Amino acid sequence: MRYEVQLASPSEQKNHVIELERDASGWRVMLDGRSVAVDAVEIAPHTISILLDGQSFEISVRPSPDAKLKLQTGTHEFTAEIIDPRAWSGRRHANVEAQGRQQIVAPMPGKVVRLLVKAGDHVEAGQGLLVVEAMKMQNEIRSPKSGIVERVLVREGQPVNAGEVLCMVA
Amino acid sequence: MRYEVQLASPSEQKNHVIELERDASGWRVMLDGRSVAVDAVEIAPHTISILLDGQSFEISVRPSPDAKLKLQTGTHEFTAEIIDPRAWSGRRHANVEAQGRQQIVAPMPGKVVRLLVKAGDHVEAGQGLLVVEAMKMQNEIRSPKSGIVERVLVREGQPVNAGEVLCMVA
Amino acid sequence: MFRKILIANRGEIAVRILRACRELGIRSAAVFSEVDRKSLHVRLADEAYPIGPAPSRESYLCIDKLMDVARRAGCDAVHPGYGFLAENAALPRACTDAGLTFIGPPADAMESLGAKTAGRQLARRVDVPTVPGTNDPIEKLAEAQSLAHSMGYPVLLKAVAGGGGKGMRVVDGDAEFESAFRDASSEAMNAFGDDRLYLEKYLDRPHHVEIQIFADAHGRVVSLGERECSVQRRHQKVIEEAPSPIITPDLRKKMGDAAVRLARAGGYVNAGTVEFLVDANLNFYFLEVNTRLQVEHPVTEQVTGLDLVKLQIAIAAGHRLPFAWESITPRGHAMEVRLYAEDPDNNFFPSPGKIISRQVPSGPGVRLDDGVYEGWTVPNDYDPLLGKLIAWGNSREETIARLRRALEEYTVTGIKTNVGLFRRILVEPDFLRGEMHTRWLDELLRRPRSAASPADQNQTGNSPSDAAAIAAAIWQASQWDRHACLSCSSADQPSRWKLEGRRAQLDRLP
Amino acid sequence: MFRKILIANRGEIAVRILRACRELGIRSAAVFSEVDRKSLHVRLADEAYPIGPAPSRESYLCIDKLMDVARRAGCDAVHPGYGFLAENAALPRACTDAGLTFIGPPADAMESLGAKTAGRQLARRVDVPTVPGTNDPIEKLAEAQSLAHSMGYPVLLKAVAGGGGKGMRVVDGDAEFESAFRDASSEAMNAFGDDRLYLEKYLDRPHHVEIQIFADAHGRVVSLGERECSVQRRHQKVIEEAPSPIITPDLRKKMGDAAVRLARAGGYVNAGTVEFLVDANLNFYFLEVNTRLQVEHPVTEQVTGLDLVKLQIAIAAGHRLPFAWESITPRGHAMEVRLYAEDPDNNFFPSPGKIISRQVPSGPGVRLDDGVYEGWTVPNDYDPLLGKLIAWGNSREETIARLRRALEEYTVTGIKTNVGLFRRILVEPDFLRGEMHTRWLDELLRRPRSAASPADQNQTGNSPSDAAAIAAAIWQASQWDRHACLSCSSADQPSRWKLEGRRAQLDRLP
Repeated sequence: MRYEVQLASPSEQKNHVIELERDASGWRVMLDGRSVAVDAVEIAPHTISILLDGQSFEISVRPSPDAKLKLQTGTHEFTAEIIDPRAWSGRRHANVEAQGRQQIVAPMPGKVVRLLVKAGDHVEAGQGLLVVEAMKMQNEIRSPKSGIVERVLVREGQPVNAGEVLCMVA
Repeated sequence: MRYEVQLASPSEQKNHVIELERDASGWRVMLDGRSVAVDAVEIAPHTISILLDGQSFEISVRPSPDAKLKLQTGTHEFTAEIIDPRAWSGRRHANVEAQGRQQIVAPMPGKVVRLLVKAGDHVEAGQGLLVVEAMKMQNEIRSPKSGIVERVLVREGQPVNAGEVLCMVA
Repeated sequence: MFRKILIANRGEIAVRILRACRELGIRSAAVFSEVDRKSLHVRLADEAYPIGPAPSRESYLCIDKLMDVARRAGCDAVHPGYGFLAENAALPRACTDAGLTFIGPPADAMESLGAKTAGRQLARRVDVPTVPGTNDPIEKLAEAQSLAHSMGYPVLLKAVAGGGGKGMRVVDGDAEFESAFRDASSEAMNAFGDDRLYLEKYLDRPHHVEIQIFADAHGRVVSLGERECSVQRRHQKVIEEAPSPIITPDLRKKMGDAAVRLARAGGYVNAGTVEFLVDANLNFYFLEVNTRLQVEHPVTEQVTGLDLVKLQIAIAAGHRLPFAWESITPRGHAMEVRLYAEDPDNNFFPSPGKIISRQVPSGPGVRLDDGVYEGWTVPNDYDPLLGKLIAWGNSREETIARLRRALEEYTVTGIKTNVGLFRRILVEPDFLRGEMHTRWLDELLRRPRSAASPADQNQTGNSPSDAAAIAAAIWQASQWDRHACLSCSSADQPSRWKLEGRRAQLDRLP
Repeated sequence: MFRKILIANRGEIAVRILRACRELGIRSAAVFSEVDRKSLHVRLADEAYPIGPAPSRESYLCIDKLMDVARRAGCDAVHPGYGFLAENAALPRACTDAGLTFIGPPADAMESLGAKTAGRQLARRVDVPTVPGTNDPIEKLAEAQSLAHSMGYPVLLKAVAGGGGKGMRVVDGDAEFESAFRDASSEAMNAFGDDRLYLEKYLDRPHHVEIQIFADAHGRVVSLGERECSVQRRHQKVIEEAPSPIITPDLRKKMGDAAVRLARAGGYVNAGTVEFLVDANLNFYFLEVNTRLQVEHPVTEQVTGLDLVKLQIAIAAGHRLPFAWESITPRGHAMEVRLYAEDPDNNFFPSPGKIISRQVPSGPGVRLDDGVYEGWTVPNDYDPLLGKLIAWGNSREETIARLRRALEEYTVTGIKTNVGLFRRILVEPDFLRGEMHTRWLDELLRRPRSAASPADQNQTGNSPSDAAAIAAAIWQASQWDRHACLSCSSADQPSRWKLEGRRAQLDRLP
């Protein structure tokens, strides 16, 4: 079985080709053409202990709602998208909408305590759009790009959930 | 709802009558005729945090194969048998067979390393019957009563599972 | 000694206090808001009582409710922890009225030293040098702004009532002054129920060094030495250590004497901390007094061997301090990191939520002062502090190595934590040389970060990303292939993966 | 310094060693038998390699397999831990042959001191008093029995190769001699691969006190003070502490000198322990030398501040001991309890199996040297030691209070543990006075136990059994009543139980 794995961390993105081959007693693993001795066991639900040529790693694996896998080993976090020969879904393109209109969402549940812009304002990348209070801290939400504030969907004092759209910058 | 709870610990056995009564907003608890303020929540599967008149207890609850509940709070361990008005099974009598023929069972998995008696031998209460090795220790299994060894069901060198009958003393 | 102590707090500090109570044979009565019923402090306390809804102003900040629980539960003393009401003189006053002992300073001492502006005034009277700034709370925004302008930016706006970075803002120029003022006073009001602010000159790259003092009710005041707390993010301490890498024995003596002088002048009793800034020439300037136990008290405990919470309780019960300054012999070096539920990769935004899995470090030289557990949901309503990890070693180097080791063993899934931040700081050359200042971390975080940390690059063989890629493929395969199922319940059976792994590994070792 | 160390062990001691390696920047290579693939030491090590099936003779005791892994993984040193091959001179010899450094004494010193009978002979030569008994391994059972008879019972049969209570039996009379001999030699063979035994007079109610020594390869030998290990069950230590409550400074000096003299005479290098019995008149008698790290080394670490495993590694790398005896200044008091998977309510039979849930203590003065985790299955194939809980305090009293507090926080379900035994011992008046001897615990366990412990009886209000009874009823009710379901997944919703509980509680407080 041949898997293409698109692995993204906060700092970089890499593609790997992994071949898992079954033989009489188990599997052989090729990582990007390099043969690797693999011993993988489940330590707890969603936690795999994996020995790669003897090196010990422990990895937590969780499916996320967008059909990608979230992986964590130590403080390293990765998102894996798997292009599988047998998967019904084809390759997804996560970064297509990186430009253009941006939805600004709440990164955590909280309460909007102050709006710093209104619809029609011009904002610079990094400029504060609004302040959300959560866990006793005032957290300034900033614009990811320069542009025009198209809409503000919340008002001061309004509680918001994580992922809720706060405003749009185009 | 009225429950009769037969609570046994290694050192003693007590019977309690517990009345759980539903009212408009929840429950009232009477323990042996004494009203107790109870706040019970589940901390983890099979673990209940319970506040009794403010006193904080944490109790692990597990059903055991014999339909009793095993409860543990701190190092206190209890077995509870519940006589429930709606339960289909009536009262069980656990201690009926305490006298008469005794089956000697392996208290843990291991290997029989030495037989100290044979069928027909007379043994005193507390006398060693056989030695089972487990976790690198030689554990002498002793007779719970004076009597005659009726049968020995294992041989030296034989691996045994926890609960497996090793011999019978009558 | 007391019979039962009400712990007027939550989280790790409530756990810390109830542990001290238990070791002293004193019963502990915890309190909890509606979202804290399952919190660790409720599980571990001897008794626990509800005090209302989640918002602190309706629960942990309600003096009436606390007094009511203390009375009904038969408590004879109250420990406030830090934060919430710990520096509010209304609490010791309410305790006195209710016939309870407050474990902390008298209300008057709290006011004369704790209110930041009053503390500054007192410091000047007893010749303790202070940072330039206002000696009174700001009444008119415009006046404060013009004073800031004349002192020269940057300046610091600080809450009169507060500490812990809440209600504090650096202002770099006139244009920001008004909005910074509004944010800071709103935060101060939320955190302390008091929105008054004052103004200080913001010194250039100072160390934050504080002196732990203890005073008994019989006139003895001692210093337990200093803590270095310069590693701060947005004025919030994140790493603390003792001793400070820059403090000489002579300076330690001078700062300790100044702190003791100030405490005496304020009629102080119980544990307190006198905070100073220290500049590059080792001049020190008084900042403020924290009239309570500090978050970072464990580093002092680790080097002195004393249990500061037990000492607080003993002093509140009228005991004499059992030692003089001369008998305190610090040993080795201790360092603490504050573990927060926040996301270092996304502006350090708070990350409340359910802790799905968790592995904690242990072994020699490692202490965890913890307020959470696996399966618990970190609420959105309070400070994101999960707990504190403290290491001790014979030298600063050994301590840092231990802390790094412990952090490698610490894993949490379900919520984000700032553990990765510490792994990064603890290899920074500036930090290893002890060359930090209060803005050092904020500057570090503005610097671009290389894609792979040096720790990963000096590894031969497989990298974490190799492991992740293979784990992803294996996970995927196990979803279809029940013969190789990793999720099956008979997890203790050797799986095919495992068998093959062993064979292949033996085949393939160089 | 070394680049990569092979850890030829498992369980908590393998974890302890790999932590030291990590703090020193040395890579750790673990080994594991088939049932240990998921063990904590495999999870935490940098590298891990399989060495065969579960029985130790086919895995952890196979020198060839260990040497093979060390060679293939590129190790330059081997740490044996305790138990398994730690006192087998064949391992250091094999290391030398393979060009590896053995982290422990030279093979010759191991033989001249470690073999129990050889140690006794050497002790006599350097005027260290010994317990009466045989100086050679027993060759003929009948001769040994007649010697036992003439010395007078009770006598002790002990394994020449061993330690840790394995292969040891007290014999109270002629009738038991033969079966005790067979059991002890069979255990010795299983534990050490050597079934030879020797004989000692069994002293009346002695304390077991041992001296930790360290020797470098440059001729310096120092004592790090004593450990009191009198609390034993069937010759197996279960509680250890430092300092000993009975040792005076003068006696400490004498015993330390004797230990150092013996180590010098045996050409000893690295960490070792010289065990003594001390009688009621404070006479001391040499028992044996353990030529390895001890299970109970953490209590010495806690009072000296030294990391004994790191010291072992440094000495093996040729470093000099960085201190003289005079510079070791112990601080406070430390005490360790050994947590075993065994059932105190059922003859202490081993209790292997799956750990279903687990809460571990933390906070000030508490250290856990742990080898297990929640969800792991404790195998049936090895020693039942789960880990060690160590407390430190300024005084013996504070240390005991801390240990009690920590034990109250420690819960395990799924397997039985001996935690309840410690809660019992730590309130015994004899123990609190420091009046233990090597048979003290066995005698205590033979005494009938009152139904409820004093700790439960001095409580007002509800007892644990009240809580259990109510929990049972609530559990039962929740099985039928989905409105009050405790097992529902929305566990964070306030349940009716909870709401009513709060109301009722406020209504009912006195």
